[in-house]
Amino acid sequence: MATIGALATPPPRALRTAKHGDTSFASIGFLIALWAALAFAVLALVVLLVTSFIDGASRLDGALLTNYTSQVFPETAGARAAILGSAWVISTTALLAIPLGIAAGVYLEEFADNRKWWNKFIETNISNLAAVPAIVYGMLTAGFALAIGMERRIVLAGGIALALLILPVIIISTREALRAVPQEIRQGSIALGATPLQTVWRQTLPSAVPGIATGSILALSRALGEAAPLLLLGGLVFVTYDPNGLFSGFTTLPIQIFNWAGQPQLEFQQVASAAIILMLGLLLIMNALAIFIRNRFQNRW
Amino acid sequence: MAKSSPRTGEKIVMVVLFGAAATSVVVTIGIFLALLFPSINFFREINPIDFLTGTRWAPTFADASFGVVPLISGTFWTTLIGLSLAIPIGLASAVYLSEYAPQRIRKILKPVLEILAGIPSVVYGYFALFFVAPFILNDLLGINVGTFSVLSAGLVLGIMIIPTVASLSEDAMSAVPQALRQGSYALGANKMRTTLRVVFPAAISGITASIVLALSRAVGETMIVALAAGTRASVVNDPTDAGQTMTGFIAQTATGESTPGSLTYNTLFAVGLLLFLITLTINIIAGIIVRRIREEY
Amino acid sequence: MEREIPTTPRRIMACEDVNVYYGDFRAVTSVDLTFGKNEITALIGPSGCGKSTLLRSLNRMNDMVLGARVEGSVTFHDQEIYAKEVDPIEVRRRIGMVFQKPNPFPKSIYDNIAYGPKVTGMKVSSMDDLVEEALTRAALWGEVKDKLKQSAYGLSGGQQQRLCIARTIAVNPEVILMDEPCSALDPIATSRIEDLMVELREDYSIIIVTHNMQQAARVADRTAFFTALADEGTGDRTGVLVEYDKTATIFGSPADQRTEDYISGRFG
Amino acid sequence: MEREIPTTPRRIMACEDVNVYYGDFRAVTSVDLTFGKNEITALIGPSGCGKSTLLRSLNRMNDMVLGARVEGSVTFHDQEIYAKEVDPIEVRRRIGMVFQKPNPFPKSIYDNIAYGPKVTGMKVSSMDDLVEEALTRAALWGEVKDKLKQSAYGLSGGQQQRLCIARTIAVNPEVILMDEPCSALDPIATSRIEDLMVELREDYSIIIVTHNMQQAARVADRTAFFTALADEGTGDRTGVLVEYDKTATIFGSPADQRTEDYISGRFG
Amino acid sequence: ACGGDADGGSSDSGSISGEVVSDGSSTVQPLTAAAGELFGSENSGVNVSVGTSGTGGGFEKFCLGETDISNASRPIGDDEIVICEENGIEFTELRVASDALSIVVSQDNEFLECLTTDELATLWGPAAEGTITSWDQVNPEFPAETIELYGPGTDSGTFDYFTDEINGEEGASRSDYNASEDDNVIVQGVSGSEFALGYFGLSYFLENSGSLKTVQVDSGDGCVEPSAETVADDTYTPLGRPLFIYVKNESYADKPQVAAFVDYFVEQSASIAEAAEFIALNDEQQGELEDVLAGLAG
Ligand SMILES: Nc1ncnc2c1ncn2[C@@H]1O[C@H](COP(=O)(O)OP(=O)(O)OP(=O)(O)O)[C@@H](O)[C@H]1O
Ligand SMILES: Nc1ncnc2c1ncn2[C@@H]1O[C@H](COP(=O)(O)OP(=O)(O)OP(=O)(O)O)[C@@H](O)[C@H]1O
Ligand SMILES: [Mg+2]
Ligand SMILES: [Mg+2]
Ligand SMILES: O=P([O-])([O-])[O-]
Repeated sequence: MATIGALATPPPRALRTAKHGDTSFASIGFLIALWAALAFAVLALVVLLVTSFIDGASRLDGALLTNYTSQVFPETAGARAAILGSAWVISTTALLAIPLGIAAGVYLEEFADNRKWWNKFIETNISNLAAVPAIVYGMLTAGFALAIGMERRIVLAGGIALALLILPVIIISTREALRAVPQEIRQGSIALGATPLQTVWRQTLPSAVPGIATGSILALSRALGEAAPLLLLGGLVFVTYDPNGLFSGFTTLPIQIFNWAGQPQLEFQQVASAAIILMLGLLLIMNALAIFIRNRFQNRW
Repeated sequence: MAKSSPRTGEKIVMVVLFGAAATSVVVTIGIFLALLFPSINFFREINPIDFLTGTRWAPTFADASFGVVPLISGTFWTTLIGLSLAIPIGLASAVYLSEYAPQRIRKILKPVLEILAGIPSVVYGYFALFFVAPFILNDLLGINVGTFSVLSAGLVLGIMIIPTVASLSEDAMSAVPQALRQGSYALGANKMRTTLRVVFPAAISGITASIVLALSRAVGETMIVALAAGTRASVVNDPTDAGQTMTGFIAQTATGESTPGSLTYNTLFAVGLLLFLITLTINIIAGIIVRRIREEY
Repeated sequence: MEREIPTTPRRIMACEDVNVYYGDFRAVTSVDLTFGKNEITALIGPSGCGKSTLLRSLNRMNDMVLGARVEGSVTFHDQEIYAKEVDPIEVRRRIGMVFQKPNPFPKSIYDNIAYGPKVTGMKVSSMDDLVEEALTRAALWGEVKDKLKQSAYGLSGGQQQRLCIARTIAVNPEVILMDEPCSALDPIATSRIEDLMVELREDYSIIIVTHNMQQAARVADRTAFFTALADEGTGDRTGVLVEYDKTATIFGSPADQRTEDYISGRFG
Repeated sequence: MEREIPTTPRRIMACEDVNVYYGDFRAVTSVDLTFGKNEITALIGPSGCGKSTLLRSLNRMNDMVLGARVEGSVTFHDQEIYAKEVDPIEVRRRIGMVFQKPNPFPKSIYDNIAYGPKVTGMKVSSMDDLVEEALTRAALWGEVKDKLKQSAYGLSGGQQQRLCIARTIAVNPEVILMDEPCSALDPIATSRIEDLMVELREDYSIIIVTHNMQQAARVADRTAFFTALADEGTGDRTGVLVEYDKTATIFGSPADQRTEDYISGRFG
Repeated sequence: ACGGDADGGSSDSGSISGEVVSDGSSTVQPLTAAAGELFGSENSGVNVSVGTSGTGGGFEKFCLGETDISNASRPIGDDEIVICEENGIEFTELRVASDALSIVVSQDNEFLECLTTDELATLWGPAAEGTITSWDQVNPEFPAETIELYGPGTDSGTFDYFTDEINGEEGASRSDYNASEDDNVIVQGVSGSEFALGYFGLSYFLENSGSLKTVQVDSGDGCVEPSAETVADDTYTPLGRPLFIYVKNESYADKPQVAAFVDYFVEQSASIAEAAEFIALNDEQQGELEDVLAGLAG
């Protein structure tokens, strides 16, 4: 029992020791290991970007944007139909998923009594949906289209598949953004005689908009890059016309890339790489936009 | 926000909002039914036991055989390899970003890492096929792999899910109250020990959740494995061999012949159902584990 | 205290046998209290004795707290505020509340004030006039009149708290509840708010929770002292009212030993 | 206070012309203070006057705060703790700290105590004995001896705070800094902690920040009163030491008018 | 399958406009795509879409009435004809080009110059599965190295044709090879290893002759190289094969854009084959084709 007592009045001892400090061998080694891990990840990104760029730079031209794909002239084949197709599908996805996701997020975060089993069930369900493989959403949509007799390879079907895919992501990021709004703001509004709905509509939701926007943009950029669910819908590969509506056939950038890269001619490999660069560019822009919104409009509570 | 007595208009809005949330349940049921009906037809013809235990997968050949073990082994290996890369790299990155990086660097690096998660998987697939397999594995590391191998697909899959692990784990560690770190420093612990013994254990439920999500991503990823793992559906014993995953089979077969009602079509959905049930099981078990860990402290 | 205070308060609100529960846990037990019109009533007591809980049950803010439940009678102008037909929205408009941490909305100063009148659908002939009047009453007009369109977050803590008071005044309530409104403020800001409370007493009835006994002594007409006792049933600690009287009496010659111990700093 | 207190403290730590900055903002200006061995020294003053800031600079916890910078001299056994060759980790081990909000680790009670000895590489013959002794000294052993393996989060607030004190004792420091250790606790838990502090004074030197003047009066041997003044250079409010003396003197016959105003509740 | 502007008018070159929907063989896809493109350059109002479900997948859609034209690298099967009949789909078969189903190996391969059809059957037959894993099992002169095989998937007409001709039964094949509908996957796989072998249409070889080489095939009359000439003179047997499009008669009759497209396809078959790097029909075959078309139009 004297362990502490005996030491309680030690002779004044120098404060200098190196053994336990942040400069010990183990600490430095640990830090180096952390750096190495991060460097690996960043390096992988850089290598990926650089190799894509090297392969495709020669075909980064106007024709890539304005021409349709061509079987006869692969050297001037373009991604026009794919770009427009991606635009159509992503817009459809956004229109379907964002309002629905925000509404669901608002309900769960602001109104649901999470002691009720059905709300708990919905919550668990959403977190499980977030982990469902993308390709399964393609199968769901294919099955659904079959059941109602809808054509599978149209813009609407693609939009539905991708919207279902990103719905959980949007719900979850909406909830996070709402959760970051301090309780005091809600209380302040309620105490002034605002209804809960007014409080959400005029205070909580506006404050959460940057967070929701960030989450939605990132989710859409994921949808933009998805090919697997669309393949399940029998995505068209050779489209030489502009999609012109929800029931129009379409192709998208990732599918076009997948198709080009599968063709024998070297010119197709090049245009595939150029389209990859185009897509990475789009993706970087969307990410940058999301980060910009996150940093610029982040509320300092 | 529980009770309140909203006006009629508000009640309608509330019902609409609830409906939106309930959509997710409809989607789940939809997935389940969409997968179930063709699967039932499949299992009318194929004995489920043979399906789950058979080691020859040749559903579309004249001498057809429906043992799904080869596909499961392909998925197992790509997932295992992917996670073995992503977990250490992801966690170490998360620790650095949350505990060591100056605010400014963190603000730059975290989104940079997240870009990795957003790169289309088609792009990753070609990266594995044209760069990782020939240059990194064969030339640089001297590991003899063919053009297609579960190793190259798994590694690139791992790169793709690094940010899933890193980002969510970083969130979990950043959420550990500063008070705990201060408590540790005030006892004379250095930064490494504080990180490893206080922050890391305190964030363990969030970290587990991030790993589970990464695991689901890996199991469900399609284009990388479809492009880079190969399409030979044999049981994989050696990761330098080619192999086929469940998702790879679905993608390959669905792009071709998949007329509703045919046995091939039903086979697709049976594999899809299996895939769905596997990810669901992983998540439910993980949910229980995460809750258990959290309750303990 | 040069002010005349009637022996019994001119009742504007009252609690009768009020119990507040969080789930199964009873946080406040059997409180009877009558609040006087145009008076400042202070609720004091050690941490966790249920002051905030009781205060929130006076304007049904507890409705927003998951699992919270109020039993007993709370009346406002002799109307039961928990009656079925009563609209809690209306209750909250007429019984305003100011919080511990200043919580302006992330909007301009002007919009902070205009928010309440807008959402409650008040008929306002001139919003500008209303904003000016609320800010003037909250002794803030002079300091902010040139920057009404600027974000409320640019104000100091004390100014923010006065803005919150102004915002509450703007919907024209009769009672203002305040939960430790100065605990996040420095002494100078605190004394400005105290002066303001005394002014506002002319038109409003104020109920304030405070940890700071000096503050209660300085501003309150009446003081209620609460403490936490072991609940007879469950053994959990629950808040009870120990003593309620004119402030001078509570601080000068309290009837209960526990009050005296608390006041004199022997505990708490 | 029946205790003999020497006129000048037997110095264990001292500040000389200490200024603490957060970036460009000077939070504490030119403080000179000598802390006595086996004494309890209280730091009091209104909110924001830099008490916590000063306390954190006594064991280099400020190193962890972004932008914080200490100028001047802080000594421990006459060694400059901010000297280049000094290991801040060792400083913190020997000058322990207890925080406002109890912050046990999410581990078992046992592991909470064992953590410090383990990470500082103390040579311990029997960890069990050490845990028992630390808990005994923190007056917690009796209450927890049967649930050492259970999570510390199951303890009440007051028990958690005593656990944090036990945890600090376990690494065998000489000085214990406490920043409002009771402000999150109820009166009964508070009085247990106060009793504990008085016991611990036999073996340790204690420096405590408190908002509660009664607490300072009850437990401290010496009291330093701080306030916040406008900085001559920038006009920002900065913390200064107004008066430092035996507690009896500070509360009985303060030399400075501001001290008296504060003590008597006229401000703050 | 595409709800484009089916009835929108076009401004240039006559009045035809609308959709031509085709699907089916991935081997034939470049040919039909090239035809569509050349045709489209003169008839900008017509959208020709070309899917790649494989020959079998294409026929299934065709016989359900979903497409106007089905591309095929083998003749339609009897069971498929039955389904078409059940659904009331009448069609016409048009042989539009020829192909040499080519056996390919890597440029690095030094031991495979020629394979007999028997050796191919040993290599690819169902019995080979799991047993024939080393080259010396095919021919003792070959090295004892592990075999790596690539080939089209089971939806493919190429697969059907190959298995029918080599293994004697359509669909009978070992299954432990890398199967892909994406022929470039086969190119990648085969060129990556000196002990790999694969098969697909000649055009894929011609595009990748830098990394691949063909293996001659001996069906009893000596080793023959796959090429335009050996196909045209019918010496590359049994793997020289016709490529088809199947036209739905109703579409040809009712949709002017389909009729115009098919007419164009037949008239210009030589230049289309050239543009897409396929083997054009010889004169006799071209004559037959025009006769069949005349029958359809008549
Ligand atoms: N939302 C809640 N859910 C469950 N228990 C609560 C909740 N809010 C408060 N309590 C409990 O009710 C009791 C009274 O809390 P309350 O906040 O009313 O005390 P208080 O007197 O205002 O204390 P303080 O002076 O610290 O603000 C406490 O035991 C507290 O833990
Ligand atoms: N991390 C920080 N960064 C910048 N400024 C800070 C930081 N911590 C404290 N300050 C500022 O330094 C001044 C002194 O703060 P400090 O917390 O030391 O006061 P205190 O006397 O402990 O107050 P309280 O009684 O409220 O705890 C305040 O103006 C505060 O805003
Ligand atoms: Mg309170
Ligand atoms: Mg402080
Ligand atoms: O795609 P196929 O031509 O092989 O059917």
